[in-house]
Amino acid sequence: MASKTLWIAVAVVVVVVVAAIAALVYKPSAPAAPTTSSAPSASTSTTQATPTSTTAASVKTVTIGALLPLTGSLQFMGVSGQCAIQLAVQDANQMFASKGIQFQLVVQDSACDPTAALQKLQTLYSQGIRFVAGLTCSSELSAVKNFAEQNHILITSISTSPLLAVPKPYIFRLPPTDNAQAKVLAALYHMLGIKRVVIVYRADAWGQGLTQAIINETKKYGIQVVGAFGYDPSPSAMPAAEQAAVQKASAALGTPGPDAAFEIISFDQDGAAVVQAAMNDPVLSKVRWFGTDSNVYGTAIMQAGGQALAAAKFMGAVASPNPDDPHYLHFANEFKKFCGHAPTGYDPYYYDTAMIIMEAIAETGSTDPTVINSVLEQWGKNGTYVGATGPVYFDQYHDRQYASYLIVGVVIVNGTPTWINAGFYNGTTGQITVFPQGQALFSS
Amino acid sequence: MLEIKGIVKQFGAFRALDGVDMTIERGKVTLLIGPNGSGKTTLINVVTGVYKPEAGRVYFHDDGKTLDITGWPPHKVFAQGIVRTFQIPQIFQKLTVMENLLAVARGQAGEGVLNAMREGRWAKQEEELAERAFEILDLVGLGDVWDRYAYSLSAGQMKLLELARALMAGAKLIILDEPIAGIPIAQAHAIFQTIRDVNAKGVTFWVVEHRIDIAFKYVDYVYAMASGRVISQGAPDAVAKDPKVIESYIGG
Amino acid sequence: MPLLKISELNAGYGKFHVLNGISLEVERGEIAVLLGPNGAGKSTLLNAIAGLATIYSGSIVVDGKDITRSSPSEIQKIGVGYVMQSPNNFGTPNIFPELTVRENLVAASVGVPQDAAEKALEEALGLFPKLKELQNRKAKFLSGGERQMLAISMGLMKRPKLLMLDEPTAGLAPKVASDVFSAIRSIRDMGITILLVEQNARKALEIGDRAFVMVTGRLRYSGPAKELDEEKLGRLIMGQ
Amino acid sequence: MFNMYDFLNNVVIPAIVYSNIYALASIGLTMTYITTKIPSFAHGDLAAVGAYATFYFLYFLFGGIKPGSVYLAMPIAALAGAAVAYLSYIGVFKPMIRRGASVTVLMIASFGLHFLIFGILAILDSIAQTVYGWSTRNYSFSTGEVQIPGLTQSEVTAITSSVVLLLILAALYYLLNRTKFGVVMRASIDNAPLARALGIDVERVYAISWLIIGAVTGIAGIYMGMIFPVTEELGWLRLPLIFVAVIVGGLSSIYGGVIGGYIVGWSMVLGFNYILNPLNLPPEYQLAIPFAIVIATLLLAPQGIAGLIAARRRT
Amino acid sequence: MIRDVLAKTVALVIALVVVGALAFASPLPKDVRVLLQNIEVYIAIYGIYVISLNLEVGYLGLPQFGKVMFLLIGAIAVGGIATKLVLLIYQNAIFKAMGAYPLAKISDYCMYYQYSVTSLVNQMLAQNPALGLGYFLFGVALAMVLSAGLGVLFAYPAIRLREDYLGILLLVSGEFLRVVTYYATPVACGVNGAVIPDPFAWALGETRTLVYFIATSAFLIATFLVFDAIGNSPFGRALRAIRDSETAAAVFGKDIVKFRIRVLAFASAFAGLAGALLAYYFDYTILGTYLPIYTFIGWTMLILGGLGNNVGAIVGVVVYYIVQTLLDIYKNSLQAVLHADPTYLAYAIFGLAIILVLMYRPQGIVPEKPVKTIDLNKVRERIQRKIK
Repeated sequence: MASKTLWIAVAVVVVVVVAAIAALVYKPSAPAAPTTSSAPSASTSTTQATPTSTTAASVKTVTIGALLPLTGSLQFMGVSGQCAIQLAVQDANQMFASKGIQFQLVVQDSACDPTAALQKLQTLYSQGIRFVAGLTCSSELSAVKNFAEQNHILITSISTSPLLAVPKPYIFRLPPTDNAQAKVLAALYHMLGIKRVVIVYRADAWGQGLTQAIINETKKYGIQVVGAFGYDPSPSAMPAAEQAAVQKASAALGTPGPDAAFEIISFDQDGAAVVQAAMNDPVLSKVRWFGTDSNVYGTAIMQAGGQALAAAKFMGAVASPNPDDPHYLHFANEFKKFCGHAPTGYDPYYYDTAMIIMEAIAETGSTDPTVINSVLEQWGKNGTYVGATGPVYFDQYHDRQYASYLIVGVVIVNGTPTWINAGFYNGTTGQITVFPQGQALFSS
Repeated sequence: MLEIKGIVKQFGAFRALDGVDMTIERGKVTLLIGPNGSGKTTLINVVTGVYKPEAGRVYFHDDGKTLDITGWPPHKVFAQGIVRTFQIPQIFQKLTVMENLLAVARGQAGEGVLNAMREGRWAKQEEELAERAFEILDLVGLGDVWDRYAYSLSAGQMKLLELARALMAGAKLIILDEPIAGIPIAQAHAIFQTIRDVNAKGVTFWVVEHRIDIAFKYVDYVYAMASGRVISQGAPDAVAKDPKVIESYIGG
Repeated sequence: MPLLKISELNAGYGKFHVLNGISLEVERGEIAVLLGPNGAGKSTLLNAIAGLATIYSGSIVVDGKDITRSSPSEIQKIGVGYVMQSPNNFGTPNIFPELTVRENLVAASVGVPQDAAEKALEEALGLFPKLKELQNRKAKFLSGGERQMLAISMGLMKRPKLLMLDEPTAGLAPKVASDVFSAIRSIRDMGITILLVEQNARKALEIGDRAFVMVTGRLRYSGPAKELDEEKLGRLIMGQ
Repeated sequence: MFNMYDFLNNVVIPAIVYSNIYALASIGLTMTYITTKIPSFAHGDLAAVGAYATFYFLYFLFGGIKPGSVYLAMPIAALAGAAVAYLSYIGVFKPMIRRGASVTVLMIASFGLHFLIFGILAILDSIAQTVYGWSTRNYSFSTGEVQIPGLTQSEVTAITSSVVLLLILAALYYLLNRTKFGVVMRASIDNAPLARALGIDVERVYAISWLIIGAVTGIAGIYMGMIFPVTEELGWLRLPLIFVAVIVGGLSSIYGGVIGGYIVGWSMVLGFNYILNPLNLPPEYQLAIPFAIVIATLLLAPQGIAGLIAARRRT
Repeated sequence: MIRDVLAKTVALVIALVVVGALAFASPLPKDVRVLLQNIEVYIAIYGIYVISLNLEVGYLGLPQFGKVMFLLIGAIAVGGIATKLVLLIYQNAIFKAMGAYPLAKISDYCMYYQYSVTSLVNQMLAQNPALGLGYFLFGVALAMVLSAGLGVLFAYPAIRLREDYLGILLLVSGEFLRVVTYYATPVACGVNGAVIPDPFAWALGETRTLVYFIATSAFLIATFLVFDAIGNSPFGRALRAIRDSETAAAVFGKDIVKFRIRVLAFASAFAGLAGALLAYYFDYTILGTYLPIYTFIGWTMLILGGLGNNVGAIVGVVVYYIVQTLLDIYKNSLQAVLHADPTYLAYAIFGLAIILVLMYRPQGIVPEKPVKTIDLNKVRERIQRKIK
């Protein structure tokens, strides 16, 4: 009868559930299984250090997690970020080998989907992982916020949305919020005597937030944002949206002039489309252009219109230490070797999301997220940690502050348009210093 | 019981039915024969409301009343107790034999979505229906396979199931379209025997069948059609000898 | 040795058992006509020979080769051409409506070497001059008679030894039908054996050398066409 | 004021490029449908396969993407797409069809196939990245486009993609109408029972048509990669719009699909420029335009463009 | 038979109590328990979703490829409407604390104040559990009503279109709705996503998960009871008859449109319920993520478990989550086999699993069974006795 088959079904389910729980409880990584034999290549996702001279018995293995958008609309950030985080783990294993700590990395794909992100975080948690680096989308961060706080999981993120500038225990954001970047850009406009700005932005949470922040910050200098036009960043749409936004921006600006500027709030790929649309525009091609931390140093944008960028004296700000900072140089160098391409956009931040956790663990010897949380708060006050993105200060919301920015621009070097470091914004003083090679960009 | 008067049905230039008159007597088994393309299936479609005729009327006599059912939509024709079967059996494959019957019973209280959750509203009716269904299944000889899935039946059993289903739906007049096409001879006889058994209980039959050698043994009255017209009618023996009928089969 | 020899054939479609112990022989170079009322299993017999029906038991031998379990394309290679009824029991016509006349013939010549196919094509078009005129017209725009002629030509493309025709004159005007019958005769004169299923028994018997009558899946008559008079045929068909 | 230059640049060129891409992609999906009746959710992945094959080939050969080089790789993209399409038919769809799987079940199977192809591509990527140090994601084929002095890259792409689309259509026309195989293939589509009765191996014909489907879609992948960043999801992310093109085209004729592609491309660009912009609606709604068109098509004329044309011919 | 349905429901309750006890009160390590707790809530929510899909797909044979649409409606009902209602109720208190009315300038609220406002609202809701419950039930009811309304709309095209066309119409309609609502900021804060006040703000930490587990389980049990009772009734039988042969069902006087309307209204309402529960549980929603993939995930669960029976639907959800979680946890060991990123290997394995199940066990883990209305064997025996 039916009830018989029903009970069989129930029994099967119970057995499966029990088996699954048993599988969960049994953790292969628990007693530091000596798995150092495999993984000769560094860029697989469980990156392990090559065994050092320390005896295997005294080595303590700490597994940290990374939650990255490896599929979906922000895949391009996630894949590059994964590499940066793997590099960080490799570096940490070299740096802290003497302390008897070895780091392992487990990567999960969040697909920039809040639901998936929370599920994967819970999976990581069940594996005993209490430190998770690299959360990318602000929507993911929103979804995991409560879970992290309740279960004491320390998360480092590269989200910059001003929406999350709220108390959020156990979550630290490595890049400054868009408010900080907006401050730099406003100061830069002011310094160059700009009075009218028109903005074309990527219509996602990041682009909208940064645009709003620029509008607020420029008010303080009496600079007017005459218009802000979004385009759809969704990869299923068509880049013609960028052209249309540029068109509208051109109309809003009306006439060119030395007091006018064009601000491009984009990533690299979509920025290229904006540049292509703007370089032939009769109005926009005659004013100064500005970018953001996520399109300067971009390869696609340079390819699309390097000459035009140079002609428009394109400049953008990247939160960064002094360009001669050995940390950054070291990182950039290593990254290129390790990942096969130069770091762009958020790569150094991704690196730091992992490195700051590992350094805190190595320095304190503690793997208690509560301890690390207070250590990071302490370090954030003093700027103790200095990473690929310079000294890290956190404000009361665990967001990066007092950040110094590098002003990056495009000039023609030997006939080819090239990215150069044109100046430096000191986050503490709010002053802009112009480097000698950047003089041309700052002249009128 | 059913009176067909001067039905004309035209498809473009092609006149499929050209003034057909026919009477299906209550309580009898009437056979309709004719070569391919003579208009038999078209006629059934006109009667059951699938097609509207260009001319002519269809009358249904029941309970002492006469209804002009010409051009009625299929579900209204069905509601009068006229049930047809199809050449290709349209049974509910993944339902059991019993379910096939229960599913077609009329006026089920449990088919409302809110009533469905309240078993009290329909359990008694369901029980009555099941009893009737078992009786019907026993009548047509499917009593032993009542809990089998319909797709596992043999071709002959499927035909019987269609018949049983028509009975379950409360049919007074059952129109069978080729009930023994593709059925082995022994089973074919059994099916016609069943038709007679059911007929003995008062159900009128109107059968379209090609295999006249078998069918003639079981029917009361025969109509023969050719080219959209009735060419002969009468008792089976008479029709079988009618040269016009033979001509229609031989002459093409 | 007869060209076609069928012994004790039981066949049908899956669950639907149609043919009951059919045995018959067709000699080379003759026109054999297969008669019987609708539903007697005539088309099923042709489908069984062509490899399109399910054979439960018995055997079919063509030109000395047993083709009982062969695939349709193997059977065609052995030399059996088949012009289906239209619409056939799959509900499709016996030509490709969306293809031109010429393309229909090309499609029917699959597996034939290029030069032989071209020759056969010219021959077929020669047999029906009307088709030659219409060779670039889509088949769906042809008249009923033209469609039947096309279907017959398609059956000839592989130069069969045995050509089976299923009701080639169904639905045709008498004048057109007699054109088809004379075409069938000239095909026989080309040396091709013909197995013809016809509704129009009278005409068929006129051109046929041998006749078979099937009723309800059984063979009721087998013999020279001349000896089958209409009265006898009528009785057979009416099941008496 | 009407500005010819703007109109050309902002409307005509992009509309042509998108239309060509969606037209190229919908040829394959229409063929999938008319041969084996599967609205395949794995169709977009064939484009991704083509794009990746191109990438690997060019990197093996030149270590990078040189101007004009994608045309060298086009046969490789076609070959790779064809191989994957063939395998998916032989390995998955054919056995399932033989067992009488319904359209819905085949659609779910094609969804599983999407995951499988997508996963394998990503794994290959990850291997290529590890072993050769290639950056295998988010590159663009636009650098591989030929350079014509005096023309912008979009203009060149508009021209080349039109030429390729026309060449493919011409080749398909030739194949289908002028070769024996084409006749056999159309015959199998038109009347499969008769084709079987005439000794045509219909299954083999379908298998070969899957080869063609894969080849054309693989080439479509190259053009997609010129406009959209190449990832394993290159085709998957555009699949809804490809479906729109195919449905609007009527699911029954290759040329209908091409017209559908043109309707999708132009409706997005025109709708964007002349509906959304003037009304100040969010630009993101451009995706909603083709969706609205297909919903209207399905509700009002389910047979699509091809159906309308056929209806007119009939009357 | 209702007794049968009740027996199954009791089994479900027992199973839920057992796994609930395992997750909330057992000596398992805390991290495993936390994972189990959350998975159980997901299973309960997706159980509702897949059971409702089963009525459409398994019983009626409707190619419902737009299912995610109703999760979206649930999210809008909660994150877009119910949330604003709470903001309206507390607007004076919010104004006192923050100096702004949140609904006055919705774009600013969405971009800057959502978290601050919501934490304030949560504090107040924690003081007023009754209001929280009312707000919860309001959101759930609203989601069900809106979804049912939308579902009914699709009953009409469903008659005119062939299976494949209808499937694609539903799929595209879902995408259309997603795009339109996502980019309209006032609906649910657009690209920023909507932060949702917690109706059970008084419960903290594990207690909160427990409350949600109990709430979602209760809904799952109710859903199962309702759908299985419907399924094992003349109504369910009529649906299957329509699925098997629409022609014959119509001939026998079944009003197919009426049945479709009822099924779509009913199933959509419960899918909307699942969407609302999901939104409340996450206390955050972003409409852009309601992609067709969630429809396919529902289908995958259903086909794994077995079409046409509700036990199979639940089993499918359970198996899906178990496989997915185990793959997530153990994929790193797979890496040893293949020197590549294991994340993607998990996708490939999953795709392969779907294909293999469809090819070799198309009926799923728990195959379909005949509808049980009354005990037919008893009737049979009675009749045979009568004959004797």
